[in-house]
Order: sequence, then structure tokens, then C-alpha cells
Amino acid sequence: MQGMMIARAKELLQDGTVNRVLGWQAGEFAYDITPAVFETAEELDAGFVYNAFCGNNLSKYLIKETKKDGKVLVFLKPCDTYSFNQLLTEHRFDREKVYAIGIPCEGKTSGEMLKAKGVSGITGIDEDGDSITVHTVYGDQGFNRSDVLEERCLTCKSKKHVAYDELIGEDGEVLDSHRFDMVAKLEAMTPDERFAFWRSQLSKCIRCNACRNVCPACSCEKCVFDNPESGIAQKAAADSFEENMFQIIRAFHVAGRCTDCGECSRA
Amino acid sequence: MLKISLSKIQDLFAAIAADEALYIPADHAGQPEFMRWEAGMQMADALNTVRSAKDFFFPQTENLVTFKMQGQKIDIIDPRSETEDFVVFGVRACDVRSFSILDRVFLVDPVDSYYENRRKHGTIVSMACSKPAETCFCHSFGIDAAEPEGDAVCWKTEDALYIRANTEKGEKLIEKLRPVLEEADDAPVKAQQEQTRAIQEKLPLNSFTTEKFGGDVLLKVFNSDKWASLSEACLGCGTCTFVCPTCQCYDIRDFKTGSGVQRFRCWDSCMYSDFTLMASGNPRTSQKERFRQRFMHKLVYFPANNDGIYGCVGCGRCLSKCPISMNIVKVAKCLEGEL
Amino acid sequence: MLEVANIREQCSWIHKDKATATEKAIILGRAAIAKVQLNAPLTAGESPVVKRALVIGGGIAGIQTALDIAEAGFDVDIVEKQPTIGGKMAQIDKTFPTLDCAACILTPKMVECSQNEKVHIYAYSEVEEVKGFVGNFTVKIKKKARYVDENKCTGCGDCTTKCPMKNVPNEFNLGLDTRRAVYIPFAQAVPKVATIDPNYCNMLKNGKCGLCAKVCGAGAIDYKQKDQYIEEQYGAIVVATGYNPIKLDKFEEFGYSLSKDVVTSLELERLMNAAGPTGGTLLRPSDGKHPHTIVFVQCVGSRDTSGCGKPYCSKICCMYTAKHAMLIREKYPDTEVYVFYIDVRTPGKNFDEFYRRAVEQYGVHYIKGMVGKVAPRANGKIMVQASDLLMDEQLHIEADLVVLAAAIEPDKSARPLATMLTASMDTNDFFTEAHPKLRPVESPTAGIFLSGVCQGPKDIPETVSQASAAAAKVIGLLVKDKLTTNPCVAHCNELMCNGCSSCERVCPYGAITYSDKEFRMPDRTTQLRRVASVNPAVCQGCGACTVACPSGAMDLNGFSNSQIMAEVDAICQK
Amino acid sequence: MPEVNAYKPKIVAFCCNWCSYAGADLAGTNRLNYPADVKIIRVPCSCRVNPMFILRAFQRGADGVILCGCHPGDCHYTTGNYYARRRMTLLFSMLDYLGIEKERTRVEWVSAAEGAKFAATMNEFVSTVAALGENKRLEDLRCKE
Repeated sequence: MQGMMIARAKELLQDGTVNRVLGWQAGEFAYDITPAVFETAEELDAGFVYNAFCGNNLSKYLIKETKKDGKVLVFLKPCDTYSFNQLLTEHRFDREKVYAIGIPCEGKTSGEMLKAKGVSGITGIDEDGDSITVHTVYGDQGFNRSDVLEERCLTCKSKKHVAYDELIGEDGEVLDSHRFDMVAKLEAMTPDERFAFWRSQLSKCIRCNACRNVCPACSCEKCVFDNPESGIAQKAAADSFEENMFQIIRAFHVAGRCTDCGECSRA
Repeated sequence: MLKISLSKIQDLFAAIAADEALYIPADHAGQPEFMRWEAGMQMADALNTVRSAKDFFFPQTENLVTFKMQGQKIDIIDPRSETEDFVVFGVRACDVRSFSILDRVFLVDPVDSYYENRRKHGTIVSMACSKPAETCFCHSFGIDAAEPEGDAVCWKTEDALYIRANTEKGEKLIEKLRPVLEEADDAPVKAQQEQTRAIQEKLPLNSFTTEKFGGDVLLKVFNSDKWASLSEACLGCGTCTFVCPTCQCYDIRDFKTGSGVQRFRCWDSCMYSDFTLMASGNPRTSQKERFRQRFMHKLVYFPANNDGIYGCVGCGRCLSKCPISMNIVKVAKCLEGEL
Repeated sequence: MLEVANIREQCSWIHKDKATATEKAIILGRAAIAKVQLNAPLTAGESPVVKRALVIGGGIAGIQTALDIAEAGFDVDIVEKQPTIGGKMAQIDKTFPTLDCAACILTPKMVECSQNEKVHIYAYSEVEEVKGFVGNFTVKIKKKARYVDENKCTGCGDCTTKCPMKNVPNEFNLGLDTRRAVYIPFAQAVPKVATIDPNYCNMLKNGKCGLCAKVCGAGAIDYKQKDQYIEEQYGAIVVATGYNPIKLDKFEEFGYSLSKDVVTSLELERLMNAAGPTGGTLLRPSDGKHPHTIVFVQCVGSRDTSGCGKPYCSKICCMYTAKHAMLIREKYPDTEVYVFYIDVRTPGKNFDEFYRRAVEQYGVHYIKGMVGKVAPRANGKIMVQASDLLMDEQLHIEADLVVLAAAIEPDKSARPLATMLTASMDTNDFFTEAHPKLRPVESPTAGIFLSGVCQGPKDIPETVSQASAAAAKVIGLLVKDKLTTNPCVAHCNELMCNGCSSCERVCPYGAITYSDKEFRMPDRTTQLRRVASVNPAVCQGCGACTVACPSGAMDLNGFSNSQIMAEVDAICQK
Repeated sequence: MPEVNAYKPKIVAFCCNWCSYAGADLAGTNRLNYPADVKIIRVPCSCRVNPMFILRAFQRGADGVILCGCHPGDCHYTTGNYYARRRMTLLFSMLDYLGIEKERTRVEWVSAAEGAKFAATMNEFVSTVAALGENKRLEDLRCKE
């Protein structure tokens, strides 16, 4: 897949269809992938990767990238195409300046997921179909891909691309996901239990804003939380009320605009 | 060297908590965090907590002063009451070092009395690492994960916890705990230390160093054209600054309570667009500049003003928490090529 | 700067305990002070006025409004969806309480419309789209294809007698007789122009025939005619869309679908009209015989809370039924007339006297009670079962004709029109007025006025007075060269605007538009950004956009976010 | 005699200028009594009420918030009350989802002619909220001192 993507990107750079490629770049370890912009074939060869750890949704970067001259090639996983469309309806970027290639996704995993399984000292990772072998300084460990999927991928709603200029690989179907199972469970609780549940969850929040900044629906020029005139500007949550408040307001702002891309749960 | 069997560790905690607050790393809704010990609370095994231990001395939010209005009268209330004595147990070597870095900021003239007050009342019991992770690079800053600093230091082996005092404060604490501890040979500790150091040799960041940034490189680094591509993916979320044990920027804000004003400070982040916001705007206008500020501060400005000490302890939190996996190691590696 | 703390109606008048009331008054005062501190000077804007009015609907309401506006010297257009203006009044035989002939008083007004150079009639046309705001509406009108050139047709009617398609139900006579596929609705139609019904015309359907073109001396027939779209600017719009009787299929008990001799009151009007299907002689539709016993049923679907009909009183039925009963007894004294009623409502000048005459002078049998069942018999008679509530007895009447006073409802075109005009409607699809008592002919949407039954059931005299009132309001608007606009409007902080269109989608007035503007960014670069701007002439200040805006860039003058929050704070303060 | 230390809930009522605010005036003109705990904030339309205002009220120590608008279909601005209804349904169910008692929040349609309904609604709402007691879950302790 990575090879096909690089080859196609090179072609498009070559024939002048696009000027830049928005993709992923390898990091220090096997799993710390960073979104990156590539401008030449050499850069693509040197740095472009696509593997099970390329979870980042690139659609939000289009806001910034389309402000520049020329056209940008972007690779979109099925869930990313939903955010792509949402950004488009909100006029957040110029469609003319984007060439979108849909790429298949079998669910993503992350370093965090492996670490949650107790893996530490990772020196390398091999993928082979559904099995993942992690090499660590403490010895090798094998996993089934399905056991270390990111939380959002467990409730994947669709493997179908809803926006693209071309596809690499097969398009999938909209899935019958279980994304509201947890909601149903919560709804069955009493208000007291629910409140306790949310307090415990929200007290973990360190108000680092990662969820907001990674969210493709949160693309305001100036967020109300950063605007001293809004009356609710906060940097770090001062108390439990503000922890609640941030999450309530953010949830309200993205209501109806959220595309279930799950970037927030990843962040 | 003293020790206590792991099976009796709760007795140790109880002894500490008898007359002061005790915080240990424990499970908080699925994440390791420092929590106030209550009878029965188990110590988490995780290498490091999500948030660093700087919270104890430099909390995320802290009330500075309260103004209360009653009719024409304004009362100014200092919310500080004498902080109770507390013990932070199980701090890793990297976090312990971060305190001395924070001290260089908060305890130099003018002394930050809020920080100082907490620092005075806190005793740090560190915990040596035995299972460092791939994201660890504390040794790059001369930190020995197997021999941490702190008022007292612990080693946890299969069956026992070994403890030794480093400072007067530590002596005092151990004196108090003497009844539950027993004398021990330090051979198992030595063995564990050797083993830990051997593992460190194998870690991917073992050879990572920031020494090239120590010299007169300020303008060279500052003007590097690599910043643009390095910061390209940065979301400006501030996660790195909030989990960082050495980030010390804060913002002072006023909260109108309806009957007055509560002035408080809270962590700020150089990644934010309203960081160091002035009437004229933010001097760092783009994310590239804000991104650069963070790494320049840690790698160049801080050592330049602090006897060559870097503003990083290699705890690796930013490596694992950054949503786009951009971090100080990648930045330093990319830039060092230019030096 | 002004803010009002409502300590009378909302405090001292309701709270008996002085101490708590005083405490509340202080809090309300504190809230008002908190708000007034954040007040900013409000300045009203100005917008020009297009000196032309549009009247939607060409019934008596629309005609009267148009004539009054034209009288004041302003151009006015009437849009009528039927081939002719005239509306329901043209179908009515006589009017109450004077019993003069409807056509005799209506048709001169119709003619006046066609001859007044200030009035322009778009007959057989519909409103397609409305944009703009008070003083400056842009309306797209669809002129449906008549397949007859209006300018050439002389209205001679030759085609309407030669057309071979003879069995087209004549809607003007409510289907009681037939017309041809090419037709002029009635003799006094305005414009008096033939129309080809594309649903029946053989030429249009199958391309065979073409007879009308052959007989037309003026060469006016044009089978290739297309719908035309006209765009016009108006300063004011009057809605006069009128009404229809409701469909009676939900009222099985009255047997409307079972017998031809169960008719609605409007059908009776046609049966009694000299230009109607029976030439003015009252005959049973089934066998053409004279009816000798006639039963009128009142409130069919009116004041009905069962859900089948309408909850409101249709207002005109009591009077027209009295009129019908009286006319029948006058013309055919051998006929027994029974009227079943819940109440007889006769508010209006000379109305009660009129009803008393029907009862006392003409001997109409008024029976308080409801008809339970109407069942046609094999012998052609209709069995009416009813209860007489005053005598407390069951009645069985063998009738020849049953007349149902069907409730009236707003025309079906009103609802989509209201959406286009952003004028509000009630749950019965009547247009709501800006104030039920003090602004009865204005819609809450500025520049939209109401005339006739589209606002609520009313009779002809009331309709005409309202029509003139609406005209007066329109004239009052059109004489102004400029309008001052409401200063409490929304405004957008362009620096924070994302251009996401959230506000545009919720704005009921289309007051928000977007444009790409160049901005100088803090890093000294120039960026092109899509930002919203509010047209203060259009914005009514509801504030929907301020809440829809995710970044808080939209705010409302006079009710700003910070002001309302200051009020909240002041109220909640201890 | 009123009880001296009886719990007095703090109720914020957002009232549409065109209907319920006038309805409240009518209640006043008719001397219809309702608890003084209710404080009214006038807004041009129910759709002007930002969910933020409601959270703000709870933060500042309100125990209940009620939003009064025109009956569906009667909005002075055509559709404002529909927006308000949708937004509040969402907000209230979200608060409910978070474990904040849904009885503390309400949307009610009160026309300018319904002074009696206004008073009755307020009486009923105040007693419901009073029964729940103080709002402890969405308050900001800093505002209580």
C-alpha cells in the first residue's frame, strides 16, 4: 500500500497535478508517526510512510495547506472523508486546491494501545496481516491486530469513502457499528451514577486542549475558550465546574458537526 | 540501607500518613496519577504518571488573592493558609530532577512564595526505575534512573522495598518510619541497578544527546529553516507543556465571583495563541514561532541562563502524549545536523 | 443608554410579602444596572423603498387592496393563480345582509382593476420566490402557460364553443356541470382571455386536433407557449390568498360522497345563481327536480375539536345559511327549510335583524341540535337523523336536499408562501398578525401585510375593510423614501468569523451574506478569508445566529452575550 | 407566616420579549402570585438564549433555569422557538446524560395572553426545583464564598 501511494504521489507531483503531498512521516520509534508535507519525490522516498500507526486525520490540515499556493494531495482514510466533507460544507477550505486520494483502512493501532497492554521498551514492530510482533528490550511480544486497535476503531462506522478524487485499493461498506453501546449503558444508569461516572472521567482532563485542536470540527479562527471577551475563556480548568464546562460546551459546539472520526479519543 | 517487605508496604504507607499527607502513584480511572493515599490504596506499577509531579509544588491552578466587596468596602484576603506537611512517594528520577530545575525559576529572587511554601512542606521519596521505556532519555541530562535524587530514595525489588535517606528531611522521615523498617544488605539494590543500566544501554534513545546545543548556537538554531517543517503538523494543543515536568509558564487571571474577584494563576502554554498576549498582540504570531519558543527555551535559552542545565529531564512524556508525535527528540535530532 | 428593571408587573404587583419583594426588586435593579453598564449606543440604519406593491391573490380582498393602493398613485401588481381575478366572491350568488347580487358589486371592481393603469394583473400566475426585505423585495413570478396569447385574444369565446373536449368538470361551478378544454371561467372574467387546460386538451396531450387554432380569428392560440418567469421589485407585499371550503371526505355521517343531493353551501350558491348550471332555478343535482324539503347543517367541520375538522368558528356560515334559507323561502314558498345549529352567531351590523327575519318573517325552522346521520334512500329521498336539544327529542326528516355549511380553511398555497415570505402562521395555517389587536393587518415580518381570510375567517364587509386597511398601511410605507431600520441587529466580528455558514442557515430573513475579504494577519501576511456580514436593513434582531455561531463572532446589539451574562451574574449573585 | 430559614431556590427565567415576557406582565397586571425566587431576563426571542447562558446561571449558583418562548408556529421571527427547542432539547439531554437532574431545566411555551399559565408554570417549576434542593453538581464553588 505504502509503495502504491508513493508511486501515485510521485506521478501527480511529476505531471503537475499537485504541488505538495500531505501524508505521514516516520518517527523515532516504530509507532510515532507525524503528519508531514512532502514536496519532492526524494522527500517521499525518504520519509513517507503508511502503516497501522498512521492514525492522524489529515483533513484538518487542509485548512492551512489550501491557504498556500498550488494544489495539495491528501490521503484520506474512510473516516477522514467524513470530516473532509464537513469541513467543506463549512467552507473551511477550497476544494479546488485539493486532490484527495481515498485509501483503505483496516483499523489503526497506536503506541498507547500497546503500552496499555504492558509493552515497554519498544525497539521495533513488524506487521504481518492480522498479527503484530513487537520487539522490545525485554523480549518480543505477539498481538492480534484486533486486540490492540484504537478505541475509536473498535466502533468503526464505515469503511466507505464519501469523498475522493480517486481511490487506491477497494472501497468498503458502511458498517453496522456498536458505537452507541456505551451510550445505552450510561442511559440505563441513575442520574447519580451518571454524574459520578462523568466526574471520574472528566477529572482526568488536564485541559491540554488536545481534543479540541485535533478535532476537525473545531476549526474556529478563535475558540471561545481563548477569547477573553467570551466570558468563559480558560487556560487550565480552575475547578470541577470548569472541567465540566469545557467538555459540555465543546460537545455542544461539535454536536451535529462531529463525524465520528475519533481523533479526540486518540488524542 | 533499610528495607520493608512488599507484603507490608501498606504499613509503611500508614506510618507515613499518620501525621502528614501521603501521595503515591495509583490508578485513577484507568490512568496512573499521584493520588492521596487512603488505607488500602495500591501503588501503581507504571513507569510514570500521566501528569508530572510538578503539580505538588506548582499546581495547575492556584488562588493567589481574593478581593471581596461588601458595599463600599473591599477586603483583600490571602488564601494561603500554612500548607500541611506532605510526602510524595515514588517520584521517578526524571521528575525529581525537574524540581531542581523549577527551583532555579521559582526560588531565585524574587522568590515565588507560593512555590516556596509548598516546597518547604514537601518531602520527596523517589523510586529508582527498573524497567525504563523506549521513550526514556534521562541519562542524556546526567540523570541516573537507578540512583535517583530526592529526600529519600527507594528501590523496589521482587519482594522488598529498600529505602535510604539522602537529605536531612529524608533522615527525619526515615527516623519516623524506623519501627516498620528493618536493616538490610544493599546487594539486591546493586544488582537491580546494574540490570537497569544494562537495559538502558539497549534503549533506542541511549545515544541521544543535546550537548551540541550547549555552545554559542542561539542565532544559528533560532534562524534555522527547519522550524517550518518541524512545526507544520503541530496542532498547538499544549499537551506537551501540560505533561512536562519542567514547563513553568503560568498566566494570572481574575475570576469574577459575583461578590468580588478571585485572582488565580494557572498553567499557560507557549503553544497557545494567547500566550504572552499583550495589548499589541502576541509577539509570536504563528504556530511556527510558538513551537520554536518551546524548544529554544528548553535547549538553548534555559541552559544559557542556568549554567548549562537544559530545561528537559528526559521523562519521555511528550514523546508518548503528543497527538501528532512531534517532540523534543525529533526536534533536537533534526537541528543538530546543522550545528 | 436605557434599561428598564421591571419591578412593577414582575415584582411589586405579584409578591405579597414586602420583604421578599424588596429583595427581588434590588436584584432586578442590580441586573439592569449590570446590563446598562455594557450598553453601547445604538444607531438605526436606513434603507430605500421601492415604490411598487405586490398583492398576492385576486379575490375581493386583493382587488380592494390593489385599487386603494393605485388610488394613492402607486403601482401595484396582482398575482392570481386562477385564469381570472374575482376569487370566491365571483362564485357567490347574493350577499348578506343586503341580499344584493355579488357579481353586480364585484365585477365593476374587477373591470376597474383591468382599466386602472396603475394596476397590473398577473392572472394564471404564481409567486415562485421572494428575496429581500421591507422596502426592497425581489419577487419571482411564474406566469403559467395559457397556450393563448393574452394580447391577441379578444375573449370572443368562439374556441370555447368549438372545442370537442366537452366533458371537463367546470371548477367554477364546482364540478356541477362541464366546460370545454379551452375555456373562459365565466362571462365577466378579467382578463377575459381563453385558457387551454393542458390536462384535457387533445392537441397538447396527443398532438391531434388543433380545432381552436382554426376557429380563432385573432390567431391567439399558441400550443408552444411556455411558462414565463418575471422578476420584479416591490416595496411592500400584501397577502390575500383567501380560503376554500374544507374537503368533506372525513365526515362520512353527512353522506356527502353518497348522494349528489348532499351539497356544500358554495355549491348551493352556484345552484341558485342565474349563471350557474341550472340557470338559477334550484333543482336537485341528481334528478333535476325541485326540492321540497331542505335541511341545512351548520358547523360541518367548524368548532370541531375531534381532529376531523377545524377547531375555529368559520364565522360566515351562520349568516350565509340564513341568507340561503331566506332566499329559498322567498322564491319557493312551498319548500320546508330546516337549519340545524349549535349556536347562531350574528355579530355585525344588521346581522341579527337579518337572522330574525329568516326565522320570524320567512318561517325557517331553526333547530338547536346536531345532525347525527344523513342517509340517502332508494326512493331518492335523504333521511336526516338529528336531535333537537331544546325539545330533547330525536328527529327524522325526509329531505330532498341537504346543504352542508362546510368549514373554511386557508388556501393550500398559503403555507409555502408563508415560508417564502418568512411570515408566521398559526397552527391552522392562518397568517398571524403583528399584534392581534393593535396591528391586525400587518404580519410580524416587516413589509408583509394581510388582507382577507388568509388572516382569519371573515365576511365580505370585514374583508373589504381589512383590505383597505392593509392598503393604507402599504401606502404609509410607500410614501416614505427611506426606512429607518431596527438598531438591535446582529453584527459579526470578522476577525473571529470562520465563514462556516452556521449563522446563514438559521437566519429566517436571509440577512447574512458571505464574502471573501482580505485580512492582515498578525504575522503581517495578508489572507483571504470568507466572512459573514449582516445586512442591518434585513436583520430583525432575533439572535438565532448569535447562538449558532460556534466561535462567538456574532453578537446582537442591545442584547449582547456579555450583557445577558452580566444579568445572569447579577441575578445569581448572593 | 413564611418559614424563616426555608430553602429558597434561585430560578432564572429567560423570557421572549414578544410572548412570555408580556405574559409575565399580564400575570402582574392580574396580580397572579408566583414565588419571588423567579427572576426574569428579557431576550428578543427564545432563540437568543445561548446554552452558555444556562450553564453560566448554574455556575453562578442558580438552582433552576426555565426558558419561555412563543408557542410553536407563533414565533415573532418565524422559526426562533424551533431553534430554541432543538438547542434546549440537546442541552438538557446532555445535562441529563451528565447526571444533572433534568427537572432543573425546562422549556415552556407561554403566549402574551397566558398570564395565568405563566404564573402557574412558575409556581410549579419553583416547587419542583425546591424539592430537588440546591444545585450542587453544576455550581462553581468560587461563587459561593
